[in-house]
Amino acid sequence: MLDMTPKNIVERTALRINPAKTCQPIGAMYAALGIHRCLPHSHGSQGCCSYHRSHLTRHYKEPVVASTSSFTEGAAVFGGAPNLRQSLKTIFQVYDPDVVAVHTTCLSETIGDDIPSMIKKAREDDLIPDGKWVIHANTPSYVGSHVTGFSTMTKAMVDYFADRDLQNSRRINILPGYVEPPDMRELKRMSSEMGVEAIVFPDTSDVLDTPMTGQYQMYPKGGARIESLMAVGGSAYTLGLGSFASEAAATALETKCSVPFRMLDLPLGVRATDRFVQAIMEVTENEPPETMIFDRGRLVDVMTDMQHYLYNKTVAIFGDPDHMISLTDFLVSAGMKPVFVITGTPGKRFEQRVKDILKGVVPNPRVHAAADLFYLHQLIKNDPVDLIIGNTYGKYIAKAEDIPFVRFGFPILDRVGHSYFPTLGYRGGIHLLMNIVNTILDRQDRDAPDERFELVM
Amino acid sequence: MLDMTPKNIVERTALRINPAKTCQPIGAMYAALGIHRCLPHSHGSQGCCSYHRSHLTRHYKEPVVASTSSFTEGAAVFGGAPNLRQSLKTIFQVYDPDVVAVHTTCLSETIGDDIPSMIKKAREDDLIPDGKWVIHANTPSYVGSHVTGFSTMTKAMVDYFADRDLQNSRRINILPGYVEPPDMRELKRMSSEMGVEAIVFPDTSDVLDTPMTGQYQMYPKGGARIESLMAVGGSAYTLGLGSFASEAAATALETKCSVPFRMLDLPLGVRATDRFVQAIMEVTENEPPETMIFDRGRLVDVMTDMQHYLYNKTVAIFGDPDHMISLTDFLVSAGMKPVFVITGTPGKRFEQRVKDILKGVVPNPRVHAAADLFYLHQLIKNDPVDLIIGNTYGKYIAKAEDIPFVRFGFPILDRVGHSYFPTLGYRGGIHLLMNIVNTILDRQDRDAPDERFELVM
Amino acid sequence: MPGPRMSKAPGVDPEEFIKEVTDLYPTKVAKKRQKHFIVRRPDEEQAIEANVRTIPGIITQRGCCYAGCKGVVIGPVGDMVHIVHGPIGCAFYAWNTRRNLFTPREDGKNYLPYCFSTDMQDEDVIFGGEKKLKQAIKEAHEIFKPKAISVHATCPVGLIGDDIQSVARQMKEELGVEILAFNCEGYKGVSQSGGHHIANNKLFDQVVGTDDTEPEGKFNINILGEYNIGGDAWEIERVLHRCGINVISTFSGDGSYDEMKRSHMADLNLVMCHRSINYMAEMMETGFGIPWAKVNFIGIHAMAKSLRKIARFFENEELTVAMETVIAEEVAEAEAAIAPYRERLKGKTVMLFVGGSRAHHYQEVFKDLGMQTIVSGYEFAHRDDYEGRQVIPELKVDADSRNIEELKVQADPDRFRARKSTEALEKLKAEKVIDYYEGLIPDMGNGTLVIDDLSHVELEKLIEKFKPDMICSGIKDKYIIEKFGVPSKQLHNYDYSGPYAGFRGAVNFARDVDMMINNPAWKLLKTPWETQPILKAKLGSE
Amino acid sequence: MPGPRMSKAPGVDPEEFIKEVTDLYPTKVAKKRQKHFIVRRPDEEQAIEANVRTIPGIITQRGCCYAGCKGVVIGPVGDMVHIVHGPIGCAFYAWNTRRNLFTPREDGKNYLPYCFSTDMQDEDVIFGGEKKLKQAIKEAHEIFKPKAISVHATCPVGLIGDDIQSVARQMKEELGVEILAFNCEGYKGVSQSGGHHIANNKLFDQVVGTDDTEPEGKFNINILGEYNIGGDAWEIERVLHRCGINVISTFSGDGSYDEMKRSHMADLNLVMCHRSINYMAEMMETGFGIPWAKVNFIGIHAMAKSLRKIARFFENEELTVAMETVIAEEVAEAEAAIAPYRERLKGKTVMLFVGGSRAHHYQEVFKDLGMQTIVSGYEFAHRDDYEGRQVIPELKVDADSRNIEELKVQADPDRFRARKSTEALEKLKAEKVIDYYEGLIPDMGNGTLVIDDLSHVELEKLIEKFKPDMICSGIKDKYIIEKFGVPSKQLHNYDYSGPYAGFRGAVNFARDVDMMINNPAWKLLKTPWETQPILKAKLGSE
Repeated sequence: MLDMTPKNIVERTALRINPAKTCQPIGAMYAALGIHRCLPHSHGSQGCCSYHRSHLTRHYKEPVVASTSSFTEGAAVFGGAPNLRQSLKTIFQVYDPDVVAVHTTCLSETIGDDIPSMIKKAREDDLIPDGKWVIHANTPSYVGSHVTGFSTMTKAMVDYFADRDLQNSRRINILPGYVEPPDMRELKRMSSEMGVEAIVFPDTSDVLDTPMTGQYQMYPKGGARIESLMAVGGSAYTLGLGSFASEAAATALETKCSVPFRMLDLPLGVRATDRFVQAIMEVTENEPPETMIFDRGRLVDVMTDMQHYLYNKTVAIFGDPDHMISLTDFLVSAGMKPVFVITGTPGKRFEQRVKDILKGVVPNPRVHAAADLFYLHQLIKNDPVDLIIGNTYGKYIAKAEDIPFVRFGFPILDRVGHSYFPTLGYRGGIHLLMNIVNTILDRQDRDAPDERFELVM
Repeated sequence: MLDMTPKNIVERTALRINPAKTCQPIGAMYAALGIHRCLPHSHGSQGCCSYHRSHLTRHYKEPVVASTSSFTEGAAVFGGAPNLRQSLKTIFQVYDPDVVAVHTTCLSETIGDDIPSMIKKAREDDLIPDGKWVIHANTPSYVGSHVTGFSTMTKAMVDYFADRDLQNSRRINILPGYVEPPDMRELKRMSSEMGVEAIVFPDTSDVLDTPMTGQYQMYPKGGARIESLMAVGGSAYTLGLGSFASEAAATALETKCSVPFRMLDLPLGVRATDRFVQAIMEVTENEPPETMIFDRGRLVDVMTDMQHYLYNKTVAIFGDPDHMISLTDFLVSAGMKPVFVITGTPGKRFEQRVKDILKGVVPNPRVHAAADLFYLHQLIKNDPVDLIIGNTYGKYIAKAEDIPFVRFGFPILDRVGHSYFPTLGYRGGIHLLMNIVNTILDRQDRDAPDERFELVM
Repeated sequence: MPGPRMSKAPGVDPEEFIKEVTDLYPTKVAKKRQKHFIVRRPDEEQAIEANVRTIPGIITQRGCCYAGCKGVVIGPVGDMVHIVHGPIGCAFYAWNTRRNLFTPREDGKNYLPYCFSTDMQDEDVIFGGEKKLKQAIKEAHEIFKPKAISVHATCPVGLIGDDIQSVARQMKEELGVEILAFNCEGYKGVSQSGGHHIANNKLFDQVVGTDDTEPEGKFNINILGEYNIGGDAWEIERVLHRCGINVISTFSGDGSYDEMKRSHMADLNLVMCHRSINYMAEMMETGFGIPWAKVNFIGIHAMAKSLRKIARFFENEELTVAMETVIAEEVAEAEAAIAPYRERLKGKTVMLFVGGSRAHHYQEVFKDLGMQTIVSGYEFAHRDDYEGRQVIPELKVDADSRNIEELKVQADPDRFRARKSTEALEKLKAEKVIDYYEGLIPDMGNGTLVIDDLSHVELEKLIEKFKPDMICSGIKDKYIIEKFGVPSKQLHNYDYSGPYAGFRGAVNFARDVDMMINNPAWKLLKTPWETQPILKAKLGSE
Repeated sequence: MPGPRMSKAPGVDPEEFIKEVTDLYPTKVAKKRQKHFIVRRPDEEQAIEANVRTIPGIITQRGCCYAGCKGVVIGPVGDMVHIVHGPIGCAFYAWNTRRNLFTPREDGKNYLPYCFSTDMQDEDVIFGGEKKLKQAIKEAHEIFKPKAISVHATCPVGLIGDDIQSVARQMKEELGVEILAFNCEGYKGVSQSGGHHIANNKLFDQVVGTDDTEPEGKFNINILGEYNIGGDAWEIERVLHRCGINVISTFSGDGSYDEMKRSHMADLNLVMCHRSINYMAEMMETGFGIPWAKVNFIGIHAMAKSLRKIARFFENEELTVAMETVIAEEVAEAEAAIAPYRERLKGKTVMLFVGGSRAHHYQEVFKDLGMQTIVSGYEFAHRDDYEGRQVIPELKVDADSRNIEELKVQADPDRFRARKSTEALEKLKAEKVIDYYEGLIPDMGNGTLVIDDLSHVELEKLIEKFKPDMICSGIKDKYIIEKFGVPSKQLHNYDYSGPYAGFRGAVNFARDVDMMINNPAWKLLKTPWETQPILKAKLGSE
């Protein structure tokens, strides 16, 4: 497996090999699916839309519907305005969404299509029915990553919907970051249990984890409602979870509607979840309910019960930057040593943040933004680790080097669970830690000589 | 591993090898822990109590506190009454429980100790403080299994507490069977979501899954309250889940308080959970909430999404009879073939029930009550299966025969998760199915030659 | 008169259905879409609109030119480094997602599990990406030392004016390895189809005919348009080898650059995926004198028929006898194996919406199973794939096809060799053994539907109206279809199963179809209380 | 005067603590329990109550006679089939739970992962279980063909009058294999301790001295009371072999029936677990003339000291030199390895409540780590384990000890062989090299506590008052202790780690203790809002 990968690391400045990121539009499409009755629309060639739908479908094993401006060479040369106009006309008549969320692609960005003007013109020309919305995000594929695209489309929700007049000082906004449907559900459950009215947006729960009932619904039950997206402009404040995915929207909301915000790490692991809970406590001015304290204590209990299997284990982790920051902290708090921390998304502050967490824990960690899995594999070839945590693509490295592997992040194309069980919050922490511990135990069992095969672990 | 096990099957009438059950008292101890502020008490030699506490502790990685009559030879010869009296005196002064739940052992049963008389005498002699309870169950180790012990102690709760005068026609009782704390919690959540007041007893949630907070509590928050155990006598009716674990208590309650009952399979898998939900719908006369229908649909979705990995896979399963009945049905509904179904607990009706489910699905299934893992291993040696599902002891067979293995049942001594994630109900079904599917996929990945190592599965 | 199995949806008139579904569109769109539907009437010559633009906003199955070039044709060649020049996404999505399997040859080279990209950044778009591309090629060369490198342009590349052909030439000179540059920007053409053509052109131009090593076999062939999804090519080769046939090269499943270089030494080209590869077959015939035969290895009887075509071509007694022996053995074995499945599947209906040839090929294996194809259509085919190659001369060059170069091929002065006498070739043509493909439509039953470039809403309506037992399509449709309670087989990637080609593949396919249609989980879609009244408590044991 | 480290709980007077904690009991109970506590005063001779009944109702760590016999001493012998005669539970709980590791010998026999029981049913209790036991032995013989079988009685067996000794004799005759029957009913004695004695008696009576094969080594020993938990015996043997010492047999970790049969050929018995095995050492000395030396292989310096004891015994120049070389090397290596751990652990306090010898042995390795034992006690020890063997003559036989047989051993007429001259032996005794054990108490520091048969409530109070950094106990206590936020090391099974004996074991132990005490997860017990006030929203980035 991956037999062509040499141990010797050659510096590269141009060739990306086995990326740990993908392009903006898929993130924008995912975010847009978090609006109720929204059809994401890809303004570019057909291939982009097809690829994004396919990859999201593989990850969720769920319908992922989106439309495209179907650029041909003519559009590439003369501009995509006619394509967008034709698209809107067709879409509203045939698919009847409440919102069309347009994102651009490298093609439409390169030719400089001006989407806001096109939308304005379409509105004037009655291509957009009354009461329907067309929003947009500029998501050039050659900037940032899928996380950036998510961030930009989330910001677009603020730009288009937020209304400062809908004041409610007991309501808060939660920007969940680029996380899974069950994570968004869990954030809603937690804030509701703590007695706070929270608008979580985007919200892909009940959109990308729909039931099998024999009834297909093009627009499932879930997604943030337009009323909610408008109301975010009048909330008391915004909790932005994960700066890479959520800071743009939080800032935009402050600028547009003067809603103050606070950026937090993704609430993954005990300490980051504590800070999330504390931030909500500041609104409620109450302790969280006992059930939540118990969930927390159960997570800590697993950490202490299974400490022997975690302590000092070296881990290579890769994934999206907001996840990697909190995951690093979680692993450190459980006694593990994340020695390699990689994200494909660019961002120097990522490196600084992770190195700060690892200070005094891992002597010389390799922490890299804008890196790739080929590099990670070479690092591992030179210094093998006890565990790899990352998306499905990590399994090639894991197989090549015979290292235990836990799937976490986007995309997971080859296992089930990520659509249903959160990894955020205290409960999510138990689920993730269960996977980590059981993976380590599986390996111990696999490698144990008969006389050291343990009944109790 | 298990190299001494021959392929050739010799009929045995006396020698039990590698049992698929254990003795009654541990089940009685576990059930007693499902009463709030209850101290289980083992009336016999010290070893019984020590062994049961140890094994429950290994399974839950939690404190399991119980006392013993500490029989010595004198007590074995002259009877254990003085030991029980001394015990009650010490216990109430030092450990101050609200209930002492006495179960017998093979020793006290063999010598014929009459516990009710002893309790009566102790009460008369003021060894039992006012407002405190001593209940008992006869649990000779040489009858039935740990499931029987659980059943008997659950029945004791009815015998001692149930009060027919506490009438409430909108309230029902749920006898959860010998299931895990998260299962009991899930049954409470489901019935509460459906808008029915249900008393679940026994209830070990928040007893054997307590948080780590730095504060030890000898009697944790959970467990069925005495008020509730009294109130069961006036409920509209009783749902008994799993006849091996729950029918005795259901029958006793009908006899004692005229509470009608209905026996259901353990709600594990879609169909058995449907029947549980339907049974509650008969009380509420309402549809279950949409969230529950969605949970159901998500479970079915995983079953259809991953059908390729499940269909026609042969499975060997072993465990407690109520679990095996529902599990067989669940696996069959997912397209799998449970070819060997084994329980250590005796019971001919178990064999009939499982064979009925397998009719038309598996041509010649081996279904055995009062069987053991040595026999199961020999069956597998003769006809290898694609998967084994059972408690931790199954891993020796799985390792010996190199067969994928999913842990399910009691005890699980070597992995985490069973204390926190239910396997009952629709959500529990997703968790269990996730484990099954991912285990199968892990094996496919392990065995795949490089060129057939799949990215998407 | 509705077809035999359309009766499953009684009262549904296919013509009316077309009207009903196209009425959902804006008027102009409806008019266009109507041309992509036909109700099959065997006594008529029927034409269908195909290979034209998808109307913007319509939710389509189609992808782009890059997907057809890198994703389909070039990507499977395992002993080359394929660099995608552009932003990261295009490379990422085509990374290991297509299941075109590959076994490394003696040199051990296998770049298939790798994803190479120039990961273009905004500064590259602004200042041009040629420098980065050159550097990327250098780095690939330094680290991997491949014998050949391909470069694939994505959307922005053409627009910003990067001359990847010139870069390829320079770097070939500098590094001394072959570099193939494909101008397959995503917006070219109307679907993946343009990319196939671009890929064919370059392979023919720069690879085929560059190594004249004599093949070892007696009967030497190439297989064209076989991508070894799930190991199809291996099963096909297994059978061919049993018959005594030597496969020089496969385009491009389990494909090897070295083998393609000597593919012009074959005596016959077998064409599987007509759509993606017929260019190559044509060009190799013109350039080197290799006739081609359309084959279909999907289905027990289709496989047997295709083998007999080969025997017919070679007209060799020994080969014919060997082939008949193999056919007799393998057909008997496969039929016995599928018999129990057929028992459970016969009479079931299926719809096929796949690619550019599979919607035709798979009808044969469904026939083996006693199942009926009631609706069928392609995602990116041309009219000749529907109606047969005789329509090719009629096909108009429009604005979207004009930009895909049509190579002017002439007989290679040194390498052209007529494989048969002119008379023999004419006879084979007359017998439709070579240079012939009749298309999908003739095989469709009376009253069935043929639909080109099926859209999302059409799919929904088809399911609602015709309630098929199974639909074969791709990943984007799969879970939509299944949410309706209808099993959906992915025929692009076989639901991660396979092989499905050849005799044993047909058995795999039968097993998998049975698995899907007869899975008991489908019975659970409805809650029992949707179908039964709530009973008042019956007390006692279950 | 409180001891040096008790100061961690300032103001806690150990004497007062004893009063406070025993005051929780009913008066009579309190009076009894007080005798099980002592506050160590090095200048006093101190006696402790031990090996008496646990008061019913007290939550104790103790198990039963069966656990001591089958669970501890006999179970680890891997090449025998051990049948538990009784209801299923006793066999079930002792199945693979003790981590007494075993490697099969040349014959490949390994019955350790198996659990054998007669699974007694009510009819067996009513009508007697002898028939079933006989049949079970027959079945075991038929299926497994072991060279020896053991039978262990559980509680009901004695009560219903099954004569397992007679069954054993009959079946031995019938099948021609050795059958050892142990009357170790659970209610016998006051703890596991009775079971050890019963096991020792039978092994001595029926196994030891039945094979006179000459040992191969020059310096031949047995290790007694070493159960190979986590591989301890293997690490000890590794070091002994390096020194040139041959281990004939270990009782009973990694134990072999064949090897035990020739154990009387040794020159010296090393005694690890004094409590469980001192009977055997005594009987082998009387019967065969083998002196015994108490050793402690737990801890770097304890290990070195124990090795030197062996050298002293053999009085052989070559051996002494070899041993000193090994000691020098291994001590240096181990000390270097534990240095970083010691740095983080020194000054930490620990409490030990384990078995019958480990609460003493492990104090040595804690000393290596700079840690202090502030409270210590045994679960089932006798006074000699606390106070030293000189108290044995004073020990009273009470109702509970009377039923454990005391074998009358005499010198074996054929096999007794004095290993040294009487003078030499006397000298070694005088030097306390052989036949000597001083017990736990002398090693306890001033003001520390010694507690016998610790109860649950006493454990709770100890933690609350003295707030130790770690407590070593068993599985039943582990999670109780940890819920207090105090790490708890299981010293029965080593938390599934090990080996902990020998030089390398000490390094493993240091690593594991460091892992537990310094695990960052302990810092998470309190929520931040328990310790910090809720802040009003600070806005901006983290």
